[in-house]
Amino acid sequence: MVSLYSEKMLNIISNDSLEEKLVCMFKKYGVNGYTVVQARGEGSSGQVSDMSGFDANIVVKVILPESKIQVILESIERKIKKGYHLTVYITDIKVITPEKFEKTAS
Amino acid sequence: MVSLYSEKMLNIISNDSLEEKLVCMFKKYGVNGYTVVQARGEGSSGQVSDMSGFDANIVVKVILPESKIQVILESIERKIKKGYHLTVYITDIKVITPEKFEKTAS
Amino acid sequence: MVSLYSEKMLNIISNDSLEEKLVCMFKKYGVNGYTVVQARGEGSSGQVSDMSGFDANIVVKVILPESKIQVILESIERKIKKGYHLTVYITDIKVITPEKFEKTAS
Amino acid sequence: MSLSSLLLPAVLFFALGVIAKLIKSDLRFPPDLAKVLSIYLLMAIGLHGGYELAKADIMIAFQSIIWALILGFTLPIVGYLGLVATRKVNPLDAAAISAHYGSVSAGTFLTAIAYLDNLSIQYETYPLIMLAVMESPAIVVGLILAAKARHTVAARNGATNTASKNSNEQGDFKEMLRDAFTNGSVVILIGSMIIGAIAQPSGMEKLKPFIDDIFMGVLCLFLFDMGMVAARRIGDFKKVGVMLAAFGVVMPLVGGVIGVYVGASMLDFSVGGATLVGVLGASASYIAVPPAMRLAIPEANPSFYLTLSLGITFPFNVIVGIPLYHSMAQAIVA
Amino acid sequence: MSLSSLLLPAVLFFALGVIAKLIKSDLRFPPDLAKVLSIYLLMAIGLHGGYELAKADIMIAFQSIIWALILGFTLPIVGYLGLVATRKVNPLDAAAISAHYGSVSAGTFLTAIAYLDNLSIQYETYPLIMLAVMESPAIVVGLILAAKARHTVAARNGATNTASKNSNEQGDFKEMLRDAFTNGSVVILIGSMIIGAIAQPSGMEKLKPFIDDIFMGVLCLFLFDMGMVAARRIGDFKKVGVMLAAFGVVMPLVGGVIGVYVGASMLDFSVGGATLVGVLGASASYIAVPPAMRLAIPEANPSFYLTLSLGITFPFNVIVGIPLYHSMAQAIVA
Amino acid sequence: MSLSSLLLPAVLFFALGVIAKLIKSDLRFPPDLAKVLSIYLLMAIGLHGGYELAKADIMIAFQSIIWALILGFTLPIVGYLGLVATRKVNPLDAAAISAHYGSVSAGTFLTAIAYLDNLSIQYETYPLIMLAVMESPAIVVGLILAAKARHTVAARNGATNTASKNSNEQGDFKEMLRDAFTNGSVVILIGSMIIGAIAQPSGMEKLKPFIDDIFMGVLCLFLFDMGMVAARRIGDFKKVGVMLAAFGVVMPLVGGVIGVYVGASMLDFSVGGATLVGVLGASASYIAVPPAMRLAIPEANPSFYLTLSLGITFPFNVIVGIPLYHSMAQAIVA
Ligand SMILES: Nc1ncnc2c1ncn2[C@@H]1O[C@H](COP(=O)(O)O)[C@@H](O)[C@H]1O
Ligand SMILES: Nc1ncnc2c1ncn2[C@@H]1O[C@H](COP(=O)(O)O)[C@@H](O)[C@H]1O
Ligand SMILES: Nc1ncnc2c1ncn2[C@@H]1O[C@H](COP(=O)(O)O)[C@@H](O)[C@H]1O
Ligand code: NA
Ligand code: NA
Ligand code: NA
Repeated sequence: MVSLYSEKMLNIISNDSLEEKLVCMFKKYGVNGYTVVQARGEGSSGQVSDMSGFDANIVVKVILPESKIQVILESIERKIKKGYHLTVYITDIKVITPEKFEKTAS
Repeated sequence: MVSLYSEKMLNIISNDSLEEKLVCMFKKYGVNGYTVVQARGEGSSGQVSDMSGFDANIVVKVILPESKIQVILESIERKIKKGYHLTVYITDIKVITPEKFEKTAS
Repeated sequence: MVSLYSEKMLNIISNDSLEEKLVCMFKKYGVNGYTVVQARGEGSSGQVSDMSGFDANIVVKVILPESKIQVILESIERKIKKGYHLTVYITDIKVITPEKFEKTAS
Repeated sequence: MSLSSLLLPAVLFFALGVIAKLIKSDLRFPPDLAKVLSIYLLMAIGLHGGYELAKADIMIAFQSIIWALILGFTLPIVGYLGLVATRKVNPLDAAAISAHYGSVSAGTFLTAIAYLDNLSIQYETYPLIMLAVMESPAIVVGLILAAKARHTVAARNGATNTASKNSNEQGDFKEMLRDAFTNGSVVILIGSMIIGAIAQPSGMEKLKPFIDDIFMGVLCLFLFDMGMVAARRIGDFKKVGVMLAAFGVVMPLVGGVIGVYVGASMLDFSVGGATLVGVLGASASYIAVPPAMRLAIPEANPSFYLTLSLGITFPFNVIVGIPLYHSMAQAIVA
Repeated sequence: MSLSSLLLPAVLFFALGVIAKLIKSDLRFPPDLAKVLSIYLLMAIGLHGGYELAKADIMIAFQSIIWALILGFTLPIVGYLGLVATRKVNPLDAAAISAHYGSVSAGTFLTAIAYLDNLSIQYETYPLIMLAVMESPAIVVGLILAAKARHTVAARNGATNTASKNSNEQGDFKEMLRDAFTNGSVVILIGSMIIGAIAQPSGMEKLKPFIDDIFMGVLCLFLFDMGMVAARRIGDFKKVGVMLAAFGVVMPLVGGVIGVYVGASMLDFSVGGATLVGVLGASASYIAVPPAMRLAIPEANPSFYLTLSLGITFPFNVIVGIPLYHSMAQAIVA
Repeated sequence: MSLSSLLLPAVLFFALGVIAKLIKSDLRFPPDLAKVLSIYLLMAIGLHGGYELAKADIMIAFQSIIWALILGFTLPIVGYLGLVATRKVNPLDAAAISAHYGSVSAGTFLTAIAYLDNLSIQYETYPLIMLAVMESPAIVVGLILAAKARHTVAARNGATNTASKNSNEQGDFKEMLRDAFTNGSVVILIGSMIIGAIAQPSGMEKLKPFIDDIFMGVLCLFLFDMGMVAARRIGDFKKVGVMLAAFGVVMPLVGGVIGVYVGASMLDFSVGGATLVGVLGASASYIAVPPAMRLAIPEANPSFYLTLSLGITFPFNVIVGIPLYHSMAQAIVA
């Protein structure tokens, strides 16, 4: 019987020009794992292709302990207020290796 | 303290030849934001590569208010009954900018 | 009114060199549908690009009935203990065609 | 029909691709490469052909187009009747499959050109227009056959919700018609032919190294990739059954004979030209038609038509068919 | 300004791309292709130019760089004032849009080279250095204009959280400056120019087929792709409004006139060289500047600047502008 | 060993890639480009080599293969013993790392060929067969070393679940053996060599522009990309520690000396040929072996072997190693 532990997954859809900025933010808050997927899409700021180097979206996925969500969300909210187009959503997930996501900053 | 609001995320896995049709459907129901990710996969209709222009799958992700889910699901169900291969799933999500997803058709 | 049924979605983030192994495992346990998305990322084993043929990550997504989760998780846990780098998470989802995911091995 | 034709680099690379998958090599080409190569190939062959066609006889060009349309409309019906007669597939699958055989495979056509070039056999440029013309009509025939099949099925089942479906189908049908004729491959091919015909010769001269010199190498790379794609489908051979698999070999022979006959007798082409028309008749689309069928006949099983066109007919034509149609053309023209 | 310039294959392929989207063809190029082609084009033109520049007059090269900087810093300010005067966009949008017009479009520049080559018109190599130099300064001016605009807006709104923002902006600003000058296109172009200048001639000789012979074909393929990208934006024409759309045509004319004047009178270039400087002045960036603006002026609406630079100015320059700037150059030089 | 060898365009582009990352440029090549380029390079070199080898001496070819196998099996063991002696890594990491050094880097090999071509130095074609042969054995040795290492570790830890593991390992081992010998690079290389050997000369002639003329340009683009990839790893230098980093420089020197010796004395090759065998000995795989090790020795840390092979040994060989092995070859042959 494999035990399951609750964590949160933070997802950010954004233009790929913001990738470096987002990764920096994660590291600042001690989150060292993330996954990025290339995407295209449409939203209030128009259509975004997935042409690399021209105009592409990304989906950034980060598994986080509940305790870190708020501080990162605050940072994201500040960015959105500055005008950055970030589509953010959080899902409840279960993981089998909680220690992987709960360790503090390296 | 950033507030979180409940929304739904509708995910549709399909062959990329149906992308235009799906986007049309969203717009018809007043949903103007969506994200598309390229994928490969396997299912009842065989293996699908991710070769662009030959045979590729996509995952379409749409954040929606609960109120719009049913009408879109009905449209999807009609398509599935016609024979279209759509793998559909819905997840509960939390967002920080609910107004972004609740506005009515433009 | 389209009915919704509860299923689980198993997500595995891994290096793409393990794709074949993972698909084999699914088939062994009678799961014949899955979707794979190309990704890049960072974690305890360093940065992974999304350069095909060099060093790329994948996200494998499988919709499963609750009943099959445990046996597959055990198999995954064994792999992790052997040293494989697998980032695994499970989400609760709702589907409209449960029969698609509940059939037994073909 | 000398065996030496099999020693064409293009054919050998196709075989290498097949072998790579049969020995379960982990070799994988990036998913976008085949598309890029096929864009290049269509563009190059289109420019080249357009340049030649600018000097062509408008009457023969017109006749070629008419015959291309006839082939495109007739072959799927032949295929459909054959498939329904086997009683191994339902009518909707039969419609979807046969649409593929009315259309054409540019990869096979280009291999045939490499084959003829290698034997220094001359050929007319008109088959190139036919290649462009034949991409679309088969899709339309497929739609019509499917509509008919659906009515048959609905009549059998008591026809409950036919009405509501029909109104919807009207709009869909129109849209699919437009899709059939604005298909990407058609746009590249016809567009490049027009550019080749109207562009200034000095401009065309500068394109020569790109469209002529490296052409054969790119074709090899493309066929290498397609060999792997085809081989992935060969494994599904068992799923489709012996009867269907046999159709994947018999149908190109039928189409090839008809094509060679049209080329040689109706259009009065040389051996080379007749061979190419034979290849047009024999080959089955695996780029334009499958997505069109996914959209238009969603009830049909993609495994069937992909396995047949890509896993059986394509390798058959590249390795066995081309030299065969060439022999036929020699026999008829002589 | 003969119409025959429109019959350049490169221009025709651009038009084909536009038409493909207008007739709603499902033609789609793989998302990474344009990037690969533009890497190749920058590398080829850089190597070629570097090789020539090794023999260049250092004084003129230096003057060219100075004038490139002047153009790069001045044009966005001209554009900004013009845009603000129309009262159709807020100052931040105006800053973001005008930054695009101080920078350049390599695609347009290369089309101009194809145009001149086709007419066998000689041109100096210095405009190539200017192309490399002009990528960055406009981004910096955009940042400064945006900072100014933000202060104006903040002052109007009562300036609540300006302080906290400012400290942050300091760091960001520095980082963006670095980004502006280490921009990918700049690195490829300048890097290749240096390599072209210092590499051994025997080594360069072996590169000739790659960088020279197939160049024109690759340019055609690139413009084909970009035609489709541009056409997708042409539809947004209505969203931006007539006034803004007009700016997308007037601004390149203004930039073109200034550029031609600088090229012909300040730098004493030939007709060909002056035409190229005109194109540098007229063209708007759609590769380097948009992501920089997304980062630096997130408040601005990307639809505006993408539609203008990609959907209006780029097609305008490729089809109408280049022959026009050529005529201007002829008029001034003569 | 003249400095001028550093002025090869190929080497300069590698350096440009490294510099682009060091100055933190946002330059990024599409993720599939390197793969496409490496497919092309292997195909081109294979065809070229196969064509030559058709005329080769079967005896020397056979000896080359034997020596390639010997090198492939011996070098990892040398590396393993060296690494274990440093006591800086655990045995499983040592096994994974050393497997990379028994295998080869086609990118380094091709740079060496560009280097020799530039100096107009003749070389035998046999090293090309050795390149193909040496891809696989090192993977096998890595597996064996790892199995040994696991037993040692298990013995130390009291060996709890060795039994269950073993049964599983049997199947895995077989599968990995198959993987090692059907590796994608091997298939392209050997396949192209066979095609080059058996294809009709007239067909091969048509491939020349593709496989010969643009080869050097493609190599430059590939090394540009790989320079960036390598530079991303150079930063991890600190993570692996000085001792390991030193291994990344010493091991290629050891392998290079052995390789040159084998080439010059055992196989009686010319200076050019011996240099190439030296490069085979010195270079470490970064394409075939890393994924094989991820699968076969999951316990090993990929940061270690990727940083060493890609971030240290690859740049070392391209910039310093090749001229060095050339000097050694001159010394020994003379
Ligand atoms: N409702 C939505 N559902 C899914 N993705 C969305 C949605 N709205 C926006 N997006 C994504 O977020 C990106 C930026 O959106 P926006 O900020 O609205 O321009 C779009 O390009 C889409 O990829
Ligand atoms: N159980 C599943 N889990 C995840 N994805 C699936 C599953 N079944 C099907 N799919 C995806 O849906 C596509 C179409 O499936 P199907 O309709 O079964 O042919 C496949 O190619 C997969 O990408
Ligand atoms: N916290 C995380 N959130 C999202 N993805 C992660 C996380 N940690 C690791 N990953 C992904 O899993 C891959 C392997 O991680 P690791 O096993 O930690 O090296 C990484 O390359 C990431 O793509
Ligand atoms: Na046909
Ligand atoms: Na400009
Ligand atoms: Na080695």
